[in-house]
Amino acid sequence: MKLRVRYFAMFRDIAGVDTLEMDFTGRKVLDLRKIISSANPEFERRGMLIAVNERYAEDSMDLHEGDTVAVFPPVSGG
Amino acid sequence: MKLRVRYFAMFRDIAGVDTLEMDFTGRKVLDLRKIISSANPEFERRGMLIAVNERYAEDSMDLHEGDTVAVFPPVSGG
Amino acid sequence: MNLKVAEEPIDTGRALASLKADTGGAVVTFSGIVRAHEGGRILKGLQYDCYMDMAKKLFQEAGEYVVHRFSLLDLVAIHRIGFVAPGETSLFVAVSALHRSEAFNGCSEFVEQIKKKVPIWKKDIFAEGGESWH
Amino acid sequence: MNLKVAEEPIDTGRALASLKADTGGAVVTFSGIVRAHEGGRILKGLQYDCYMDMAKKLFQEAGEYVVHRFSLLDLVAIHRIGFVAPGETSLFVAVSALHRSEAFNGCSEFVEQIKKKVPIWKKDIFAEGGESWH
Repeated sequence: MKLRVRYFAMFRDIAGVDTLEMDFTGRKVLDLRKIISSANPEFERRGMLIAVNERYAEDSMDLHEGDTVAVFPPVSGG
Repeated sequence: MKLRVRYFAMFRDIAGVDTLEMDFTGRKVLDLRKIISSANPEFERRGMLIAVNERYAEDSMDLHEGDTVAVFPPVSGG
Repeated sequence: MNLKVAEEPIDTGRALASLKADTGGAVVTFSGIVRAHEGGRILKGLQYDCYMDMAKKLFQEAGEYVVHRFSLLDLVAIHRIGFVAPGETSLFVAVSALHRSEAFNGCSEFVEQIKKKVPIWKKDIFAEGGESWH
Repeated sequence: MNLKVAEEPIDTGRALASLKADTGGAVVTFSGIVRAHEGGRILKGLQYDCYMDMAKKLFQEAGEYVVHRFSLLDLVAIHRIGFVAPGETSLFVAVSALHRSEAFNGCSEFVEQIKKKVPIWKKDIFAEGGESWH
Protein backbone atom coordinates (compact mmCIF):
# COMPACT_ATOMS: atom_id res chain seq x y z
CA MET A 1 0.00 0.00 0.00
CA LYS A 2 1.08 3.59 -0.56
CA LEU A 3 1.69 5.72 2.52
CA ARG A 4 2.68 9.33 2.92
CA VAL A 5 5.25 9.64 5.69
CA ARG A 6 6.06 13.01 7.26
CA TYR A 7 8.94 13.82 9.61
CA PHE A 8 8.93 16.69 12.10
CA ALA A 9 11.34 18.72 14.22
CA MET A 10 14.55 16.94 15.19
CA PHE A 11 13.54 13.82 13.27
CA ARG A 12 13.25 15.80 10.03
CA ASP A 13 16.76 17.13 10.63
CA ILE A 14 18.16 13.66 11.42
CA ALA A 15 16.43 11.89 8.53
CA GLY A 16 17.11 14.79 6.18
CA VAL A 17 13.63 14.43 4.75
CA ASP A 18 10.34 16.25 5.22
CA THR A 19 7.83 14.03 3.43
CA LEU A 20 8.17 10.80 1.47
CA GLU A 21 5.83 8.52 -0.42
CA MET A 22 6.43 4.95 0.71
CA ASP A 23 5.37 1.66 -0.85
CA PHE A 24 4.65 -0.25 2.35
CA THR A 25 4.46 -4.04 2.33
CA GLY A 26 3.66 -4.51 6.03
CA ARG A 27 0.29 -4.27 7.73
CA LYS A 28 0.50 -2.60 11.13
CA VAL A 29 2.02 0.52 12.66
CA LEU A 30 4.56 -1.75 14.35
CA ASP A 31 5.80 -2.98 10.95
CA LEU A 32 6.30 0.61 9.82
CA ARG A 33 7.97 1.50 13.11
CA LYS A 34 10.55 -1.26 12.51
CA ILE A 35 11.30 -0.03 8.98
CA ILE A 36 11.74 3.56 10.14
CA SER A 37 13.82 2.54 13.17
CA SER A 38 16.20 0.47 11.11
CA ALA A 39 16.79 3.45 8.79
CA ASN A 40 17.10 5.85 11.78
CA PRO A 41 18.43 3.93 14.79
CA GLU A 42 18.35 7.09 16.97
CA PHE A 43 14.58 7.57 16.78
CA GLU A 44 13.48 4.93 19.30
CA ARG A 45 16.00 6.12 21.87
CA ARG A 46 14.57 9.63 21.57
CA GLY A 47 11.02 8.40 22.08
CA MET A 48 9.58 8.14 18.58
CA LEU A 49 5.86 8.90 18.33
CA ILE A 50 3.73 7.90 15.36
CA ALA A 51 0.49 9.51 14.29
CA VAL A 52 -1.80 8.22 11.55
CA ASN A 53 -4.14 10.67 9.84
CA GLU A 54 -3.53 13.23 12.61
CA ARG A 55 -4.20 10.84 15.51
CA TYR A 56 -1.64 9.24 17.83
CA ALA A 57 -1.43 5.59 16.79
CA GLU A 58 -0.87 2.37 18.71
CA ASP A 59 1.59 -0.15 17.28
CA SER A 60 -1.23 -2.67 16.89
CA MET A 61 -3.21 -0.39 14.55
CA ASP A 62 -3.72 -1.44 10.92
CA LEU A 63 -2.49 0.90 8.21
CA HIS A 64 -4.44 1.51 5.01
CA GLU A 65 -3.76 2.65 1.47
CA GLY A 66 -3.37 6.44 1.36
CA ASP A 67 -2.80 6.94 5.11
CA THR A 68 -0.68 9.89 6.17
CA VAL A 69 1.79 8.85 8.84
CA ALA A 70 3.71 11.36 10.94
CA VAL A 71 6.89 10.47 12.77
CA PHE A 72 8.22 12.76 15.48
CA PRO A 73 9.96 13.09 18.86
CA PRO A 74 8.12 13.92 22.11
CA VAL A 75 6.34 17.26 21.81
CA SER A 76 7.75 20.37 23.52
CA GLY A 77 5.35 23.22 22.85
CA GLY A 78 4.32 25.94 25.24
CA MET B 1 -6.98 53.63 79.76
CA LYS B 2 -8.35 55.37 76.69
CA LEU B 3 -8.95 53.23 73.59
CA ARG B 4 -10.21 54.10 70.14
CA VAL B 5 -12.63 51.41 68.96
CA ARG B 6 -13.61 51.11 65.28
CA TYR B 7 -16.40 48.98 63.83
CA PHE B 8 -16.49 47.72 60.25
CA ALA B 9 -18.92 46.29 57.72
CA MET B 10 -21.90 44.44 59.17
CA PHE B 11 -20.74 45.18 62.74
CA ARG B 12 -20.83 48.91 62.08
CA ASP B 13 -24.40 48.53 60.83
CA ILE B 14 -25.43 46.41 63.83
CA ALA B 15 -23.74 48.60 66.45
CA GLY B 16 -24.82 51.78 64.65
CA VAL B 17 -21.40 53.28 65.34
CA ASP B 18 -18.27 53.82 63.30
CA THR B 19 -15.70 54.90 65.88
CA LEU B 20 -15.90 55.49 69.60
CA GLU B 21 -13.51 56.62 72.30
CA MET B 22 -13.71 54.21 75.24
CA ASP B 23 -12.48 54.54 78.79
CA PHE B 24 -11.41 50.95 79.33
CA THR B 25 -10.89 49.59 82.85
CA GLY B 26 -9.81 46.07 81.86
CA ARG B 27 -6.36 44.87 80.84
CA LYS B 28 -6.52 42.32 78.03
CA VAL B 29 -8.19 41.90 74.66
CA LEU B 30 -10.42 39.27 76.29
CA ASP B 31 -11.75 41.86 78.75
CA LEU B 32 -12.63 44.17 75.86
CA ARG B 33 -14.17 41.30 73.91
CA LYS B 34 -16.54 40.63 76.83
CA ILE B 35 -17.62 44.27 77.05
CA ILE B 36 -18.29 44.47 73.31
CA SER B 37 -20.08 41.11 73.26
CA SER B 38 -22.42 42.05 76.08
CA ALA B 39 -23.38 45.24 74.20
CA ASN B 40 -23.70 43.32 70.90
CA PRO B 41 -24.67 39.71 71.60
CA GLU B 42 -24.70 38.84 67.88
CA PHE B 43 -21.02 39.53 67.29
CA GLU B 44 -19.56 36.32 68.73
CA ARG B 45 -21.98 34.17 66.80
CA ARG B 46 -20.89 35.86 63.59
CA GLY B 47 -17.21 35.25 64.31
CA MET B 48 -15.97 38.53 65.79
CA LEU B 49 -12.35 39.38 64.97
CA ILE B 50 -10.34 41.94 66.88
CA ALA B 51 -7.32 43.84 65.61
CA VAL B 52 -5.12 46.09 67.70
CA ASN B 53 -3.13 48.79 65.94
CA GLU B 54 -3.77 47.11 62.56
CA ARG B 55 -2.73 43.61 63.67
CA TYR B 56 -4.96 40.64 64.44
CA ALA B 57 -4.93 40.26 68.22
CA GLU B 58 -5.09 37.23 70.52
CA ASP B 59 -7.40 37.43 73.53
CA SER B 60 -4.39 37.12 75.86
CA MET B 61 -2.77 40.30 74.52
CA ASP B 62 -2.42 43.32 76.82
CA LEU B 63 -4.01 46.56 75.70
CA HIS B 64 -2.35 49.92 76.21
CA GLU B 65 -3.33 53.57 76.51
CA GLY B 66 -4.07 55.02 73.07
CA ASP B 67 -4.43 51.71 71.24
CA THR B 68 -6.70 51.60 68.22
CA VAL B 69 -8.91 48.52 68.32
CA ALA B 70 -10.89 47.32 65.32
CA VAL B 71 -13.87 45.01 65.65
CA PHE B 72 -15.22 43.23 62.59
CA PRO B 73 -16.76 40.05 61.13
CA PRO B 74 -14.80 37.51 59.04
CA VAL B 75 -13.35 39.17 55.95
CA SER B 76 -14.90 38.60 52.51
CA GLY B 77 -12.77 40.48 50.00
CA GLY B 78 -11.83 39.37 46.52
CA MET C 1 6.09 44.53 43.62
CA ASN C 2 3.17 46.94 43.37
CA LEU C 3 0.08 46.52 45.56
CA LYS C 4 -2.87 48.84 45.77
CA VAL C 5 -6.29 49.16 47.37
CA ALA C 6 -8.28 51.85 45.58
CA GLU C 7 -11.73 53.17 44.64
CA GLU C 8 -11.06 53.76 40.92
CA PRO C 9 -11.89 51.16 38.26
CA ILE C 10 -8.95 48.78 37.72
CA ASP C 11 -6.97 49.31 34.53
CA THR C 12 -5.80 45.70 34.13
CA GLY C 13 -3.82 46.40 30.96
CA ARG C 14 -1.81 49.09 32.68
CA ALA C 15 -1.31 46.97 35.81
CA LEU C 16 -0.11 44.04 33.70
CA ALA C 17 2.25 46.28 31.74
CA SER C 18 3.91 47.30 35.02
CA LEU C 19 4.73 43.66 35.91
CA LYS C 20 8.42 42.83 35.57
CA ALA C 21 8.68 39.77 33.31
CA ASP C 22 11.73 40.61 31.22
CA THR C 23 13.70 37.45 32.01
CA GLY C 24 10.81 35.45 30.58
CA GLY C 25 9.09 32.34 31.80
CA ALA C 26 5.48 32.46 32.88
CA VAL C 27 2.93 35.14 33.70
CA VAL C 28 -0.36 34.20 35.38
CA THR C 29 -3.15 36.68 36.07
CA PHE C 30 -6.36 36.46 38.06
CA SER C 31 -9.36 38.76 37.73
CA GLY C 32 -12.21 38.52 40.17
CA ILE C 33 -15.28 39.82 38.34
CA VAL C 34 -18.52 40.84 40.01
CA ARG C 35 -21.28 38.39 39.13
CA ALA C 36 -24.63 39.40 37.68
CA HIS C 37 -26.56 37.13 40.08
CA GLU C 38 -26.25 35.97 43.66
CA GLY C 39 -28.42 33.18 45.02
CA GLY C 40 -30.81 33.53 42.09
CA ARG C 41 -31.33 37.28 42.60
CA ILE C 42 -30.15 39.94 40.15
CA LEU C 43 -27.33 42.07 41.52
CA LYS C 44 -27.06 45.79 41.05
CA GLY C 45 -23.50 45.41 42.30
CA LEU C 46 -21.28 44.87 45.31
CA GLN C 47 -20.34 47.44 47.91
CA TYR C 48 -16.83 46.82 49.32
CA ASP C 49 -15.97 48.14 52.77
CA CYS C 50 -12.37 48.26 53.90
CA TYR C 51 -10.20 48.96 56.94
CA MET C 52 -7.74 50.77 54.74
CA ASP C 53 -4.60 51.08 56.89
CA MET C 54 -4.71 47.46 57.98
CA ALA C 55 -5.70 46.23 54.50
CA LYS C 56 -2.68 47.94 52.92
CA LYS C 57 -0.38 46.40 55.51
CA LEU C 58 -1.78 42.86 55.10
CA PHE C 59 -1.89 43.18 51.30
CA GLN C 60 1.82 43.99 51.37
CA GLU C 61 2.60 41.12 53.73
CA ALA C 62 0.66 38.63 51.60
CA GLY C 63 2.62 39.82 48.57
CA GLU C 64 5.97 39.43 50.30
CA TYR C 65 4.98 35.98 51.55
CA VAL C 66 4.02 34.55 48.15
CA VAL C 67 6.90 36.20 46.29
CA HIS C 68 9.30 34.55 48.72
CA ARG C 69 7.52 31.20 48.98
CA PHE C 70 7.08 30.69 45.22
CA SER C 71 10.25 32.50 44.05
CA LEU C 72 8.19 34.92 41.99
CA LEU C 73 9.97 37.47 39.83
CA ASP C 74 7.29 40.07 40.47
CA LEU C 75 3.71 40.54 41.69
CA VAL C 76 1.21 43.30 40.96
CA ALA C 77 -2.22 43.41 42.60
CA ILE C 78 -5.11 45.86 42.91
CA HIS C 79 -8.22 45.45 45.07
CA ARG C 80 -11.03 47.80 44.23
CA ILE C 81 -13.31 49.05 47.02
CA GLY C 82 -16.54 51.05 47.11
CA PHE C 83 -19.30 50.17 44.64
CA VAL C 84 -18.44 47.70 41.86
CA ALA C 85 -20.99 46.82 39.17
CA PRO C 86 -21.49 43.36 37.59
CA GLY C 87 -18.88 42.59 34.94
CA GLU C 88 -16.33 44.90 36.56
CA THR C 89 -13.14 43.65 38.16
CA SER C 90 -12.90 43.81 41.95
CA LEU C 91 -9.50 42.11 42.31
CA PHE C 92 -6.68 41.85 39.78
CA VAL C 93 -3.47 39.92 40.44
CA ALA C 94 -0.56 39.31 38.06
CA VAL C 95 2.58 37.33 38.87
CA SER C 96 5.68 36.42 36.91
CA ALA C 97 8.00 33.48 37.52
CA LEU C 98 10.61 31.49 35.66
CA HIS C 99 8.35 28.42 35.57
CA ARG C 100 4.62 27.95 35.18
CA SER C 101 3.95 25.93 38.34
CA GLU C 102 5.39 28.71 40.51
CA ALA C 103 3.33 31.30 38.64
CA PHE C 104 0.05 29.34 38.94
CA ASN C 105 0.62 28.42 42.60
CA GLY C 106 1.87 31.88 43.56
CA CYS C 107 -1.10 33.66 41.97
CA SER C 108 -3.63 31.23 43.42
CA GLU C 109 -2.12 31.37 46.91
CA PHE C 110 -2.04 35.18 46.88
CA VAL C 111 -5.79 35.25 46.12
CA GLU C 112 -6.39 32.77 48.98
CA GLN C 113 -4.37 34.95 51.38
CA ILE C 114 -6.35 38.04 50.37
CA LYS C 115 -9.68 36.30 50.89
CA LYS C 116 -8.61 34.89 54.26
CA LYS C 117 -6.78 37.81 55.86
CA VAL C 118 -7.26 41.25 54.35
CA PRO C 119 -9.96 43.31 56.13
CA ILE C 120 -12.23 43.96 53.19
CA TRP C 121 -15.93 43.04 53.22
CA LYS C 122 -18.56 42.92 50.56
CA LYS C 123 -22.27 43.53 50.58
CA ASP C 124 -24.67 42.39 47.85
CA ILE C 125 -26.82 45.22 46.54
CA PHE C 126 -29.84 43.72 44.82
CA ALA C 127 -31.47 45.22 41.74
CA GLU C 128 -34.93 44.89 43.28
CA GLY C 129 -33.74 46.63 46.44
CA GLY C 130 -32.26 45.18 49.60
CA GLU C 131 -28.70 44.51 50.72
CA SER C 132 -26.90 41.64 52.35
CA TRP C 133 -23.41 41.46 53.87
CA HIS C 134 -21.37 38.38 53.06
CA MET D 1 -14.14 28.93 22.58
CA ASN D 2 -11.48 30.30 20.26
CA LEU D 3 -8.24 28.39 19.67
CA LYS D 4 -5.51 29.31 17.25
CA VAL D 5 -2.03 28.23 16.17
CA ALA D 6 -0.42 31.07 14.21
CA GLU D 7 2.84 32.72 13.12
CA GLU D 8 1.90 36.32 13.99
CA PRO D 9 2.79 37.90 17.34
CA ILE D 10 0.06 37.28 19.91
CA ASP D 11 -2.16 40.25 20.73
CA THR D 12 -3.00 39.21 24.29
CA GLY D 13 -5.23 42.23 24.94
CA ARG D 14 -7.37 41.42 21.93
CA ALA D 15 -7.48 37.71 22.77
CA LEU D 16 -8.55 38.49 26.33
CA ALA D 17 -11.21 40.93 25.12
CA SER D 18 -12.75 38.10 23.07
CA LEU D 19 -13.19 35.88 26.16
CA LYS D 20 -16.81 35.57 27.27
CA ALA D 21 -16.93 36.51 30.95
CA ASP D 22 -20.16 38.49 31.15
CA THR D 23 -21.78 36.43 33.89
CA GLY D 24 -18.82 37.27 36.11
CA GLY D 25 -16.78 35.15 38.45
CA ALA D 26 -13.11 34.54 37.72
CA VAL D 27 -10.76 34.97 34.77
CA VAL D 28 -7.32 33.36 34.82
CA THR D 29 -4.72 33.88 32.10
CA PHE D 30 -1.40 32.23 31.37
CA SER D 31 1.37 33.66 29.19
CA GLY D 32 4.38 31.55 28.33
CA ILE D 33 7.19 34.00 27.61
CA VAL D 34 10.43 33.10 25.86
CA ARG D 35 13.34 33.25 28.28
CA ALA D 36 16.48 35.27 27.67
CA HIS D 37 18.75 32.40 28.78
CA GLU D 38 18.75 28.63 28.54
CA GLY D 39 21.25 26.55 30.49
CA GLY D 40 23.43 29.61 31.11
CA ARG D 41 23.62 30.54 27.42
CA ILE D 42 22.09 33.67 25.91
CA LEU D 43 19.16 32.92 23.61
CA LYS D 44 18.54 34.69 20.34
CA GLY D 45 15.11 33.07 20.46
CA LEU D 46 13.13 29.89 19.98
CA GLN D 47 12.10 28.34 16.69
CA TYR D 48 8.75 26.51 16.96
CA ASP D 49 7.98 23.72 14.52
CA CYS D 50 4.45 22.41 14.20
CA TYR D 51 2.40 19.66 12.56
CA MET D 52 -0.34 22.14 11.84
CA ASP D 53 -3.36 20.00 10.95
CA MET D 54 -2.86 17.67 13.89
CA ALA D 55 -1.97 20.53 16.26
CA LYS D 56 -5.21 22.35 15.47
CA LYS D 57 -7.21 19.19 16.06
CA LEU D 58 -5.53 18.39 19.41
CA PHE D 59 -5.66 22.03 20.51
CA GLN D 60 -9.41 21.95 19.95
CA GLU D 61 -9.80 18.64 21.79
CA ALA D 62 -7.76 19.87 24.76
CA GLY D 63 -10.01 22.93 24.90
CA GLU D 64 -13.19 20.90 24.84
CA TYR D 65 -11.82 18.57 27.50
CA VAL D 66 -10.94 21.27 30.04
CA VAL D 67 -14.07 23.35 29.36
CA HIS D 68 -16.16 20.28 30.15
CA ARG D 69 -14.07 18.97 33.05
CA PHE D 70 -13.82 22.31 34.88
CA SER D 71 -17.22 23.77 33.84
CA LEU D 72 -15.49 26.74 32.23
CA LEU D 73 -17.63 29.52 30.77
CA ASP D 74 -15.12 30.11 27.97
CA LEU D 75 -11.55 29.47 26.86
CA VAL D 76 -9.35 31.38 24.42
CA ALA D 77 -5.85 30.21 23.50
CA ILE D 78 -3.19 31.06 20.95
CA HIS D 79 0.07 29.19 20.35
CA ARG D 80 2.60 31.08 18.30
CA ILE D 81 4.92 29.14 15.98
CA GLY D 82 7.95 30.07 13.89
CA PHE D 83 10.64 32.29 15.45
CA VAL D 84 9.83 33.88 18.81
CA ALA D 85 12.29 36.28 20.47
CA PRO D 86 13.01 36.52 24.23
CA GLY D 87 10.33 38.48 26.08
CA GLU D 88 7.69 37.58 23.50
CA THR D 89 4.71 35.37 24.26
CA SER D 90 4.69 31.89 22.72
CA LEU D 91 1.48 30.64 24.37
CA PHE D 92 -1.44 32.64 25.72
CA VAL D 93 -4.42 31.06 27.46
CA ALA D 94 -7.41 32.77 29.09
CA VAL D 95 -10.30 31.03 30.81
CA SER D 96 -13.43 32.23 32.57
CA ALA D 97 -15.42 30.38 35.20
CA LEU D 98 -17.97 31.14 37.90
CA HIS D 99 -15.46 30.31 40.64
CA ARG D 100 -11.74 30.82 41.01
CA SER D 101 -10.68 27.23 41.65
CA GLU D 102 -12.25 26.10 38.36
CA ALA D 103 -10.54 28.97 36.54
CA PHE D 104 -7.08 28.26 38.04
CA ASN D 105 -7.35 24.48 37.57
CA GLY D 106 -8.83 24.74 34.08
CA CYS D 107 -6.15 27.13 32.86
CA SER D 108 -3.32 25.13 34.41
CA GLU D 109 -4.63 21.80 33.07
CA PHE D 110 -5.04 23.21 29.57
CA VAL D 111 -1.37 24.28 29.56
CA GLU D 112 -0.39 20.77 30.75
CA GLN D 113 -2.45 19.17 27.98
CA ILE D 114 -0.81 21.39 25.35
CA LYS D 115 2.67 20.58 26.58
CA LYS D 116 1.94 16.85 26.70
CA LYS D 117 -0.05 16.28 23.52
CA VAL D 118 0.03 18.98 20.86
CA PRO D 119 2.62 18.31 18.10
CA ILE D 120 4.65 21.48 18.46
CA TRP D 121 8.42 21.42 19.08
CA LYS D 122 10.90 24.08 20.01
CA LYS D 123 14.54 24.60 19.20
CA ASP D 124 16.85 26.93 21.13
CA ILE D 125 18.66 29.37 18.86
CA PHE D 126 21.70 30.69 20.71
CA ALA D 127 23.00 34.23 20.36
CA GLU D 128 26.55 33.02 19.89
CA GLY D 129 25.41 30.58 17.17
CA GLY D 130 24.25 27.00 17.46
CA GLU D 131 20.85 25.40 17.87
CA SER D 132 19.41 22.68 20.02
CA TRP D 133 16.05 20.91 19.84
CA HIS D 134 14.21 20.37 23.11
